[in-house]
Amino acid sequence: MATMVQLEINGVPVEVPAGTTILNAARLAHIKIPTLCYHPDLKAGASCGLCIVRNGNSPKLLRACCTEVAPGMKITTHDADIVSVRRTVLELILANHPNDCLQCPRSGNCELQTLAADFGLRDNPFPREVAQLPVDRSTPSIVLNPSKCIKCGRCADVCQHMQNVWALEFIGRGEKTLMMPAAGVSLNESPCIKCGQCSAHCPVGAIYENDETAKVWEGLRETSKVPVVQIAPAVRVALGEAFGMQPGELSTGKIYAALRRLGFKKVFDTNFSADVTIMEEGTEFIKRFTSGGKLPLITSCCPAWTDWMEKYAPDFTENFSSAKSPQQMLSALAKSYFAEKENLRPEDIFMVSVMPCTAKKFEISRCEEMSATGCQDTDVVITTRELARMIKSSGIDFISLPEECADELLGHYTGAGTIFGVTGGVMEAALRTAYCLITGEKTPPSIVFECVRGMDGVKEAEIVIGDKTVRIAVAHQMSNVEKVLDSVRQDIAEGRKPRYDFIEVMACRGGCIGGGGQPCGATDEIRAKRTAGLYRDDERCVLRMSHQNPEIQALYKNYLGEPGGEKAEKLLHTHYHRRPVYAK
Amino acid sequence: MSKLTLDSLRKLREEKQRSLALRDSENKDVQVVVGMGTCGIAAGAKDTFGAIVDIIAEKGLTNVLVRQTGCMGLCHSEPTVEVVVPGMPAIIYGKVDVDVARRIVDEHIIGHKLLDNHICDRPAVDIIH
Amino acid sequence: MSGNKEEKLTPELEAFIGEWKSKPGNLIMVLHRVQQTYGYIPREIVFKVSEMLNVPLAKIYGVVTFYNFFKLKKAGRYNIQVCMGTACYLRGGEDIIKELEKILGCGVNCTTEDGLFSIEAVRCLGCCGLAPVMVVSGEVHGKVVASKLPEIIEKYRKLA
Amino acid sequence: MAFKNYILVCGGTACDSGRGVELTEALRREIEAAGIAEDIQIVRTGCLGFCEKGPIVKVLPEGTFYVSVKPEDAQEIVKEHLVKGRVVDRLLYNHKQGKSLVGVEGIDFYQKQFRIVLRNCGVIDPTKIEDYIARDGYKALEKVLFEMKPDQVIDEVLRSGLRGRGGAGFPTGKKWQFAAAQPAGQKYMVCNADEGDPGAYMDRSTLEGDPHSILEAMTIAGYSIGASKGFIYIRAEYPLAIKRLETAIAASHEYGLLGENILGSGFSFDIELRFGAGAFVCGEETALLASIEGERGMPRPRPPFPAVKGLWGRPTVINNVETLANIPVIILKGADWFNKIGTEDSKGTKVFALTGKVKNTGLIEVPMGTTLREIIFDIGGGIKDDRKFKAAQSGGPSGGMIPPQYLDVPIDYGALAKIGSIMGSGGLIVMDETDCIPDIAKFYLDFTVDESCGKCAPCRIGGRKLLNYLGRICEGRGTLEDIENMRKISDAMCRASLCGLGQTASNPVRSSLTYFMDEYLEHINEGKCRAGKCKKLIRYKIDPEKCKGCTLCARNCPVNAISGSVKQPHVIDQSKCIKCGACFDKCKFNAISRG
Repeated sequence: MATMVQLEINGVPVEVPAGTTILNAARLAHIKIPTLCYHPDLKAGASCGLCIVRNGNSPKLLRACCTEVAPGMKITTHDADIVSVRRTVLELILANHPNDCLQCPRSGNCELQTLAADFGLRDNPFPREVAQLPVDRSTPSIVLNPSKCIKCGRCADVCQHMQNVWALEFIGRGEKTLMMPAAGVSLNESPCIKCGQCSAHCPVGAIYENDETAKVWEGLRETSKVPVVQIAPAVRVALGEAFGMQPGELSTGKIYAALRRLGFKKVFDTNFSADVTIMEEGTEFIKRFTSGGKLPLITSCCPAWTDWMEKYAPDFTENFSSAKSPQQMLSALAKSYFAEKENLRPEDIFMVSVMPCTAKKFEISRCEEMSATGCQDTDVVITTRELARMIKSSGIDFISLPEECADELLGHYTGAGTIFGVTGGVMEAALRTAYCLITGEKTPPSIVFECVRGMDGVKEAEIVIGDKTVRIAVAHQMSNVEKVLDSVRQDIAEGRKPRYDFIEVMACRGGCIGGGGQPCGATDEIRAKRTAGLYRDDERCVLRMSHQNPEIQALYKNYLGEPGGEKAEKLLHTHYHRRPVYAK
Repeated sequence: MSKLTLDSLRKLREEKQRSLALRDSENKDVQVVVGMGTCGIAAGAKDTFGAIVDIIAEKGLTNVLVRQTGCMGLCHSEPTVEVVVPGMPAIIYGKVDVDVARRIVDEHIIGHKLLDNHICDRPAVDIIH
Repeated sequence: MSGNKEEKLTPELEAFIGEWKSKPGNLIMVLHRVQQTYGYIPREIVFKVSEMLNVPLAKIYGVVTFYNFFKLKKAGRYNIQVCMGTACYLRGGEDIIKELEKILGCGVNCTTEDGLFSIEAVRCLGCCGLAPVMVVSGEVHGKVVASKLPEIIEKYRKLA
Repeated sequence: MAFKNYILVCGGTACDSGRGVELTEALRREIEAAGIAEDIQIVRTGCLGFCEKGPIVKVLPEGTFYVSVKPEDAQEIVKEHLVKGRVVDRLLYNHKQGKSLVGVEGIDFYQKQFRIVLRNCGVIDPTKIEDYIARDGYKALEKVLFEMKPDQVIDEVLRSGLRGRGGAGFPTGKKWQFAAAQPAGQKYMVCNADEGDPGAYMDRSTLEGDPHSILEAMTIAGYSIGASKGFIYIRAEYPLAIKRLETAIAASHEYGLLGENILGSGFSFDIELRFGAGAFVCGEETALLASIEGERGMPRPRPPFPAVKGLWGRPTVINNVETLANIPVIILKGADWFNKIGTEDSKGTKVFALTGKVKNTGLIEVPMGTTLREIIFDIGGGIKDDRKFKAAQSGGPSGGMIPPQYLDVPIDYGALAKIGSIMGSGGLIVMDETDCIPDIAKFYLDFTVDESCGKCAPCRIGGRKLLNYLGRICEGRGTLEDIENMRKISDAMCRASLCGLGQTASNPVRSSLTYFMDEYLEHINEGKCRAGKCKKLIRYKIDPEKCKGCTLCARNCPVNAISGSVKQPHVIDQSKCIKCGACFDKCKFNAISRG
């Protein structure tokens, strides 16, 4: 039991566990102290200077974000004096900010804009000086606009400590400080894995997804092509947030409907190809597991993770599942299987995918195998945030849309497919199918594998399947991955059998539901709601194991043949290679 | 040098104090101390130090010890040199260039006369002893 | 990028890094040694240091660009540091810089075309009694007067 | 053979003008008349300070100090003092004045300085450990290791009343107490030698002149708090100090005064050097720790304080050089001896780097409670070229400008805070009437803007804005509204910045707005810079009455802004004038005015 600390906030007695910050203690007491740099995912950086509060009559003000409560504190969070200092600080920040909210991708959910509105800032007494700095558009995934940066440091903290990537750092000092890659390289030449967590954490519009909605509109206008779209699992529990729905509220049917109203001829679901992934990856695992192939097998659905691995852990290249990600599988199948059915050439299809992820924008051209159908399999990737904007700009009343169904052939999914969007989901889906395939039983003793669920950074378990034990690890948020890899490296170095047979990795905290392309401002609270949404989707499904999906069965029977077979190999598998951390 | 024990440290201190009090280390009863902090050196203390050593050698004076010390605090008068001759008050000279250094040897050390216009006041009384 | 020739890791530097490798907080000490060796912090050496110390490159650049002492560009053969401490400022340090810029035809933190001189404005050199002060490649010039600068520069030009 | 007595006559310019030459002649006449010319040498000296009380005469070897000596007094000095050996009381410096705050006997009555920290500077050879040992070096360590328990040492330091000399003035003993109270384990003792104030070099001189005192003090501190490891964080810009420290550390190792089992006491302590790399903010404790850890020197939130969670998360005490240099003396002479020096609020002495427009620039050490007037006029010899004193800045860029009306305030932590400045590390910069207050404030802001780590919005942006406002004012483009905005920003920076740098960066602005508002208003309302510093506001004018038409100014004008024919008054074309001042300097007839 944590010891409790008694204090007063604005005259109201409050009791909180020792170690709580003043900021969080105030939140518990329903008092909101304004902040601009603080984010619950991160260590308080204490850079904005807005969360100042007073303790007793002390003339020195405290930073609420990083000061822990002490017994007997008498905290004042707001008075004329404090508010006026905050106002000046805010005015100073705005005096150096472009303030071009109308053109800014973050307009409407910008934390600085919100504060300026809350404080009712009308005119700024201080002269404006906005640095004119070049925008980095080098990556296909994210755009870095340093002129808008307020130097809160969230992005660097995320990049270094949450994601262990070290692409972004404070470069320079004082007013010349910039958040950027080292050694004068562009973001694309840096170790950046395009996970987009920086963009999801940026309080303003300094780092944002590379907006490709214009490309989508253009494709939709192109009458010679059939516009086809897929949506990833995690999109359905987050898109609604942009329209005032609760995080985690399922809006799958509405999204299908909206996509059709935007002009897509076929609406497919990445959940379907998630089921395909289980067939391919599951088969691969069973093969390696039962016939002594290279173990542990490591999942490769996450393009940010595979990018990281190729740069930082190339010694694991052979451990990777060669199965493509669900996005790439669906696009390849759309431009082959579906195209054949419809008598189309692959290039006749305009394939768009809606992803919770910015790295997916990079994945579609990461190597030749992403053009398995002879042309680039996925034409454009837009993130959840971009789709929300497209829907809004079309005047579609999302909330009152009817629930529609996905199109057949590549649209039906099982519960196993939908949980791909959360950490542990790929593993759980694989275990369900693997259990049945290995034991020949109809269902596992429990369809739910509780051991792979939850927000622990690394989850380990031993699963008994028949007379065998499968040792697994599930890691999410890149900073948790290296220790898993290190323990395997250690086993190998010491001549032991690696301690895991199967490892799942997702780059983002909580998995894709917390992806870098999801609505900004995700916290663990929001992640938990989105996660719960996907598990509800799973429970709702009659079929909860990938191999039970009738469309999958048809796919293999009518088109692919065996999982891992020749055709599947060509369309659904890829390879990984060592890449330099810095492409100088 | 082996590591000191408490006793050997005390003995060393006493010895050194005695020789300092006699102003007589290595049988040299005249001492010339040159301030060699960064500001002294910047103002030319190294040249001054070198000149003093040369002039003393040139004059064949064997009883003079030339040594360095840190900043005496008289930055406006760098380089500074302290001259201690038995029977005369210890004197700090300021702005000692090579010429003044020669005059110090000739007039003060050999002639036992103080130099005009270069004497600085000692900054403070010594609190040790 | 900076037009410098590719610098090679010297055996002495390699040994130094080896010696410091396991000490916590070694990065800044290693960077000091790098700068001491090359006169600046060469890009290719930073990549080596990153590898040898197993410190992310970004972190090293964050540190290098934070501290004024570290230079990413090679300075001139004679680096002229003009003290801009308070005493020197009050006694005309700024005029010295302006005059130098005029004489050398290059600005602060730049190197002359012939690579001979570079000008740097530095914080207090601790010789306030001699203000204004400038240091040319380690040699201190105190009580500098603008009119004497051409003479001083000429002296170094002849040395070259 | 040597003379019996030496009469030193101050030869500073002030004393010369105070009839010093005449006095020397008079003394010479009297000595010859008394027939003692063989025994006495009269010597002219450099400025001895005390210019207001000049001419000064000092009689050696006893060191009698006579002030305001007139030629008429020569006879009495010779007949009474030199012949009969009786001191002339009426000419002695009145030692009752201003001494009430200094309770230590034995300070020569006229000498304002009292050297505890600088006791060995300029006395010992800093490269010789034996020199240090001879002057009671390592005696305090001896006492601590063999006669005192750690808490007794801390108690002694607490009772001494010693406060940190680096800036904020936190009681040193308390810092040690906090760290000592942490559970045993790895702890660190850090010496802050990252002296970054422009115009301050006390620590450099101490390290160069007496490195062992710092090593001894750190070892004592280590023993008290239970640390076995010390770091000296020193500016890389101080190569000589680094070299002397390295020499000193090596010698201490050789003698077993550092390392395992010091002097056989069972206590082990070691010291390593870590170099700064040119970041003023690293003088701030938490930034300094970040830098030692090899990170960007960005301040971290406090609490937790370093004494609880410091270097690599371990309890760490950080003391600056000057603070530490006091420690061995406190241990040897006792807290009671020490706490009699200084004022109620501040004990001991303070070292200042006295620079700027003062005659005798230098490193001085005075008891707390000494007034600025004593420092500037008695020790410093007054203002250079006998100009008028305008202000003094203590505490470097974090301090405030002290106006003439506070020259007689006894300097200590509290008194300085009350008048809007801080003690800071000890830079003391004197400004005269040719210095422009907004220009100086601009200089300091320029420094802090450049040295801000950039993390904190109020400091990063606020500093820049202040600097821009000051720039506008110095160019004559300022408005009264600017002043209001500067006040607002200063307040926000001071209240909302995370670290000491940001919190104090606006002090030069705040204090100058308080004391020198008239100068700001002159710049804004009249477009005038009375100091003649702000080039854009200067106008050179030729007085047609005085101008002889010698054409010298016209010939020297680099932009041909001056016209006129020979023997006719010349005129300056203001639109062409670049305010270089060449004409002003060249005119032999004082016909050109600047204003």
